[in-house]
Amino acid sequence: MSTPHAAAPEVFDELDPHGMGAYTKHSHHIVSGMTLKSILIILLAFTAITVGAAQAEKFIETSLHIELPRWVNVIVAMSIATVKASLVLMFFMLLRYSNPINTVVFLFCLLAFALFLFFTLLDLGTRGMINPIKAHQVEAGGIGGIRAGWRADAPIINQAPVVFWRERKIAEVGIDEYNRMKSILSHPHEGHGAPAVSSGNMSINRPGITPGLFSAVAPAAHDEHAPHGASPAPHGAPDAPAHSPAAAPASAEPAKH
Amino acid sequence: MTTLDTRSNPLGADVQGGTEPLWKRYLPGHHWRTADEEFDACTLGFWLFLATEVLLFAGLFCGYTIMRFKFPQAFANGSSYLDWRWGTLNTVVLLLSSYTMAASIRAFQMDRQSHGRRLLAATFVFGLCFLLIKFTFEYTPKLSGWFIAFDPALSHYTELVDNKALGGLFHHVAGYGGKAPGQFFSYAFSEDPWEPLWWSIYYCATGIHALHVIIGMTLIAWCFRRALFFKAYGPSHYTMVENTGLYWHLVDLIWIFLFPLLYLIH
Amino acid sequence: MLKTLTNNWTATLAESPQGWWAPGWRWFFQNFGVNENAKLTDQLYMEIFWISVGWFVFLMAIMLICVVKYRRRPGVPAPYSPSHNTVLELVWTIIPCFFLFYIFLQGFHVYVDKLVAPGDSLQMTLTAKKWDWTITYPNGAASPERTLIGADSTQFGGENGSPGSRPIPIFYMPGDVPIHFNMISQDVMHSFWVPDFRVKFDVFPNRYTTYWFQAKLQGAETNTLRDSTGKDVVTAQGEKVPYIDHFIFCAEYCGDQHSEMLGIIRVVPMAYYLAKTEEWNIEGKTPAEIGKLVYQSQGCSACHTLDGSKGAAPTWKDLYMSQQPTNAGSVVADDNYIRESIYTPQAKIVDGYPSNMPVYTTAQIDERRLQGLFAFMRSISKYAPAEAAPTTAAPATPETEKK
Amino acid sequence: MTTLDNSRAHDFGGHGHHEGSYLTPKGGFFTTVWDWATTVDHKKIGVMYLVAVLFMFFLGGLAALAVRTELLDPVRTVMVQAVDAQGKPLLDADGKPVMKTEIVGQTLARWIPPKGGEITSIDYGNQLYNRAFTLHGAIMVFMVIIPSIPASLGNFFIPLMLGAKDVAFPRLNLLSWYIYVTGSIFAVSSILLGGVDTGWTFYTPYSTTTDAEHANVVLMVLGAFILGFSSILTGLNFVVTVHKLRAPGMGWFDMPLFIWAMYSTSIIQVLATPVIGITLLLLVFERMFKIGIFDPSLGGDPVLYQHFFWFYSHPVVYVMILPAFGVISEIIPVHSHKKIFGYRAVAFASLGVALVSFLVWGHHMFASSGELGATVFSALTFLVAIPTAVKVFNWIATLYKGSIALTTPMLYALMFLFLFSIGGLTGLPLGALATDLHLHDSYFVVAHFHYVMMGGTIITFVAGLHHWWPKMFGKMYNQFWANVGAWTVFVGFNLTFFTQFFLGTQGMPRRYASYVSEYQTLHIWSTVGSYVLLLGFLIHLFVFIHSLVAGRKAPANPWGGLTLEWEAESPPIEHNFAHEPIVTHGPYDYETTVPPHWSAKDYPLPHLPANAH
Repeated sequence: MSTPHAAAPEVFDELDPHGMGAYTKHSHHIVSGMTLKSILIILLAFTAITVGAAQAEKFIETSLHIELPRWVNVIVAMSIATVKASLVLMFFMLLRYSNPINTVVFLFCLLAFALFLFFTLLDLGTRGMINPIKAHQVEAGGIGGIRAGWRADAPIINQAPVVFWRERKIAEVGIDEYNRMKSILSHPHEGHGAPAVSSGNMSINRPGITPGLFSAVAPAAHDEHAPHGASPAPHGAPDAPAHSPAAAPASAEPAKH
Repeated sequence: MTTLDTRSNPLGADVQGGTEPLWKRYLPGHHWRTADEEFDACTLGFWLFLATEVLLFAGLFCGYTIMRFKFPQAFANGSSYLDWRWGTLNTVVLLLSSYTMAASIRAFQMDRQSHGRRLLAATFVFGLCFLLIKFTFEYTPKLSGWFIAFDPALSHYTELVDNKALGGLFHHVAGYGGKAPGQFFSYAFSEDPWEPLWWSIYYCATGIHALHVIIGMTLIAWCFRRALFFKAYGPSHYTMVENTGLYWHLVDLIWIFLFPLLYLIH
Repeated sequence: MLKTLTNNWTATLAESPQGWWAPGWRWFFQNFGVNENAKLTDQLYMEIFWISVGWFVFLMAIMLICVVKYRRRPGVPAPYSPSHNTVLELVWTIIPCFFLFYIFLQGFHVYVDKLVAPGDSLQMTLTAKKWDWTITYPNGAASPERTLIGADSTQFGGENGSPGSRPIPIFYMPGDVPIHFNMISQDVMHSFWVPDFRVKFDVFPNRYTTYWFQAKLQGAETNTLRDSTGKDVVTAQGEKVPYIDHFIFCAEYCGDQHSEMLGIIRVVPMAYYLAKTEEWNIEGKTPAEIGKLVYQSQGCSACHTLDGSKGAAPTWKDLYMSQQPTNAGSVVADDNYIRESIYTPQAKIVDGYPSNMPVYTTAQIDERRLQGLFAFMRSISKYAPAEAAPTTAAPATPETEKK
Repeated sequence: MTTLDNSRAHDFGGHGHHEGSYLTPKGGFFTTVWDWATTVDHKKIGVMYLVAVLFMFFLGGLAALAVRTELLDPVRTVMVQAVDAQGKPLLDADGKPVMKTEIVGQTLARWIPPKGGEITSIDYGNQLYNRAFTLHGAIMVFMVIIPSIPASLGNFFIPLMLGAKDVAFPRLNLLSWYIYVTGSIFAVSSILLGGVDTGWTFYTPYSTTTDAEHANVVLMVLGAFILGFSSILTGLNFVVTVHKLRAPGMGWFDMPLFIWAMYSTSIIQVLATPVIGITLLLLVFERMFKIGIFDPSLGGDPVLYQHFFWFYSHPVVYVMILPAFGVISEIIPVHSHKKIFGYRAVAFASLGVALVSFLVWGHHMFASSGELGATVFSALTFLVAIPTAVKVFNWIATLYKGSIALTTPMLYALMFLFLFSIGGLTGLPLGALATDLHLHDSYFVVAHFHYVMMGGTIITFVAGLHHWWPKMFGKMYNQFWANVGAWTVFVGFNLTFFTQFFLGTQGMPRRYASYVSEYQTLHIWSTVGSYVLLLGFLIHLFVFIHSLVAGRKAPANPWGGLTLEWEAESPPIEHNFAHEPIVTHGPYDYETTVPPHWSAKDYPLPHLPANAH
């Protein structure tokens, strides 16, 4: 049903008082080869800079033992990435030369992204304002039913997979061999040292309910407000942040606020 | 994406239309006044599409941010298993491919057909390199413990090599594999209970990105074919190659952010 | 039908506690706010209601007048009128802003009240699981009392009571005292809602949420507690026990029996509450009594019957030490098997039953309660050794070793 | 009025000025079917969307009726005397009668009995109910309301109103229809395989654990994922069409307000839908591989899922309602022959709603979000009320000094104002934190969003269908019976859903298969209302079928509209206009313009005061 018709007569520009076709002339900009090459070199240079910065930070932390704030790494890397992305957008993707509406589209999409991230973080990051207990990830919350591996008939473990596989490996090869393998597998460029695992410190994490939630009927030390002489609330909050396993052993320590 | 290109059957046109390259014979869709307007509309449409792609990845970036916020140690540990040198190499490969893609569009704009085709082919090869590096040196060893023999990382683990396959081309390192997402995780030497989550984010982000690389390469191959057989792109009509380029640059753009977020944290 | 309508809505126009402007009270809320916060919430609701009615009537009146007055007449054109008026448009943009801001502020004000519990609240723990609530009292006891709505409940519905498919837990709470729950879920998300308190908060499996309320007892219209035979319950001092019941609903969709995941908050005087919780305290009980309390309070009774009838899970009558066919072969239901079924229930499933037993942890059912369960099950099984010796654990059989 | 200036406009039809209507068959039956299946004509695609959407509306409506029927009677277990085969009461050893439990209620379980035939537990009936309401929600949201006005009426009328020959990317348009059908097939196949009981929101961790051994949930989620692509492509197409294909002389503020509304809708579709794409993809991964991002047992966060979900699903509420605003902004001026009051305010209110829609998703989560999040979202939520209220005021002001004909579309538009006002005002106690904590996830919410989604969008969809039916199919329909249908729908609707406000404030939670019997009276009224609603829609169905079969031919401009689609023939020719229209008047200049195809005798122009502008 497509039918060739004559090229558009010039008269249309006259009939188009709102300038709909006004920017078509910008569409066919040809970027100079020199520009493209320069941009490529700048991008490669920034890649080197961002890698260098990360190495420098690592050097400062591991060799000079100066603890950098956590955000430094992110801010530096993201700033460089943003510069690189802008260069790609402007010169490779021709936003600099094409119809400005394309830039507007892209900016709106970034705005939507920013709103998404901002409000999600705003909510998930500020849970504990009134009652600090609400801010914590429950140390071992969950619905259970994790299988050891992907097979449908794999046994269900009520443990974090990390712990299950570690225990299993140790049972398989013995603790000495385990530690030997661990020291080899964590080779130098892979950052973290490999603290030897002692066989006594293994069960750190049980999905299900938080340890201490029900069992720890702690002495009535901090509950003098209770209106009657009953023992205090067994609402043992996992005080230790969930992400530091060393600080959160399974044994139900009395919760302290 | 059918609307990105000419409506007429290029093969039929070629048979009937003599030697004129396809781009000279291109006519815009019947509802457009001029080819320029169609080009402009296609570009705008494609930018809208790119916006949706960015927002698709926005979900992953948001998940990444929240999870890293919650479990910084798991992310630091997890990231330390990645070799930043492969990441950097892949970044360089993608940047080079972006350059060749942009240069290829420039060549078609100037009707330098064979030059444009060569650059398109180079882009495709760079994309292939990216995928090969990703799968051979990153995904496969981490998931299964099998290394390719000339992987430089293998030298660290010679003590633990317990199996070889295909005449020594592949080496298996005991205990190295199993760094898989979520429930698939079976690596025995992790230090943080939430490390499977890091691998989930890693594989989702890089996997969906790799999928986009594959889609981009398919588009490039399609452009190459049309350029080779029909000379479909030239100074007055290069919509499809332009939009393929935009798509490819977006893939690069996403990687520019993924690279430091995944490889350079500690 | 009208009878059920009016049964519980005893409020009349004259009794409306909110004053003349809440005439339709009983249509909106089943009963009056049972505490200060509920009253404030209702008041805010009624304010919004009247604001809305005002705007609605105003707009609809204009619309109807226009439709009637300016109906189409053949041959008569619509008279000219300006098609915009900046002042008018600004006015009707700005005036609603004041209303909206007021509503937001009021909503926020009352919301903060719902969030922040008084410092001297009674601390309890609420656990939600499919499809049951458990509240652990400060002394570690949990309520074993349940009722079948419709069967013996005096307050709810009588013969028509429902869902009533299985007994729902009754939680005794002292009146006129602030009570604070830390809430956690064991499986999917739930939402703890007591409509009478006008608050609900979601219960998550991965983080604690909180809930507090103070239910009015003194000066409120109460019922008198009766036992199952219909006789008044009297305390040691010979006093009758006044009480008020409030429904608990689960408000976050959670599966098959979402609509049966109910509970009752029974507000009683403090003295009676203390007596009850002391009665349920496991200290000083025999193992079998402890086991029975655990059976009643941990939700076992939702699926496991004691009389041999088939429930959603194997009956406990004659279960102990019996042979059970499972998906892992036939096993003897000894201590080891029961223990495994409580802590890792998916390991072996008895043939003919779904795999829906929730996971319990050692924190919920500790060793003492577990031994109590063994003793209780032993006491109702014909396969159990007659002397019912309190052994600690049976020797492991090869079958139970196999996983 | 619009001039058709042959000397200046280029040959718009391309060839032959005597082409027939787009409905004219191209040959035999199979040729015609093939022609429709491969068409890139936006009108045919619009009609195909209409058919598909109406079919899904029928399916979703059946599920709704099942839900309402189940709720006639609260499920309860009663103790009855057991009897033997002869009907004599069974006695136990002590001579006491044996009691057994019997389940009463559970209509669905009786219609679709379980394998054994006997209903032994309430679970079976509850499962059926849960599947029915999930089905209803998922179909109505993803397959009916989102594509209803944009994809059918929008596809048909956006190019016509802009004076274009087609949308910007016609083949993409066809592709998005096929994607829609594919997604719907995924969803329907999940129903055939046993249904899904997650609720349309797919909240984790319930949705990742339920029916673990079945693929139903994955199919349904993938269906919604695929439908997202359809939505994105349609939105993208419309944005470009509005930007690039306006007729000569049509500036941004000469566009009909329907176009403005569709433009805002499309922006939301493009910017919000990808997020649900990745969310549903992660959900599928979660179910299939247990990756753990939303799974608390692996450290994930179910509330994160809610944020992901509502970041899309709140804006999509405006994808549903904004097109309705657009349709109402068309119907009210046309049927009262009055220039819309405050054109720019209405246009900008559309964009304002689109913008604010991205800021308020958290109000679906007051019971689950943190204190600060809830407060900020509550404050922002009230912002939505302002542009919406402005629109309602403008519509009512448009009626002032109009010439109002109570045609079926106009009747529906007035009903919309009534219902939408209720829907909007009942949003206030849901936006206020304190009252929302009581009303959240109760029947109040159910009633509120039905007043907005159904009273707003579906009612308007039907209104728009009546408004443009003559243009789409070239046939008039019986106005009397259409009005009867409209009133039936109105009565049935209010009966069904107004009762639910009271259920909600009294404490009836939503998604309950059974309930305490205090609520039964109102539930019965509500169910009766839903049957009346069914009757109303059946009347409309017969009116439309009658119109197609035996309706009299529609004039080109039956209502006297001024927008460009009324210039075209009824039904339009294949290329829409014989000549490219040139816009010389605004879309609502009723004071100064005789509608196309009308004579000045039938349409006397009012006397303009000297200061009129």
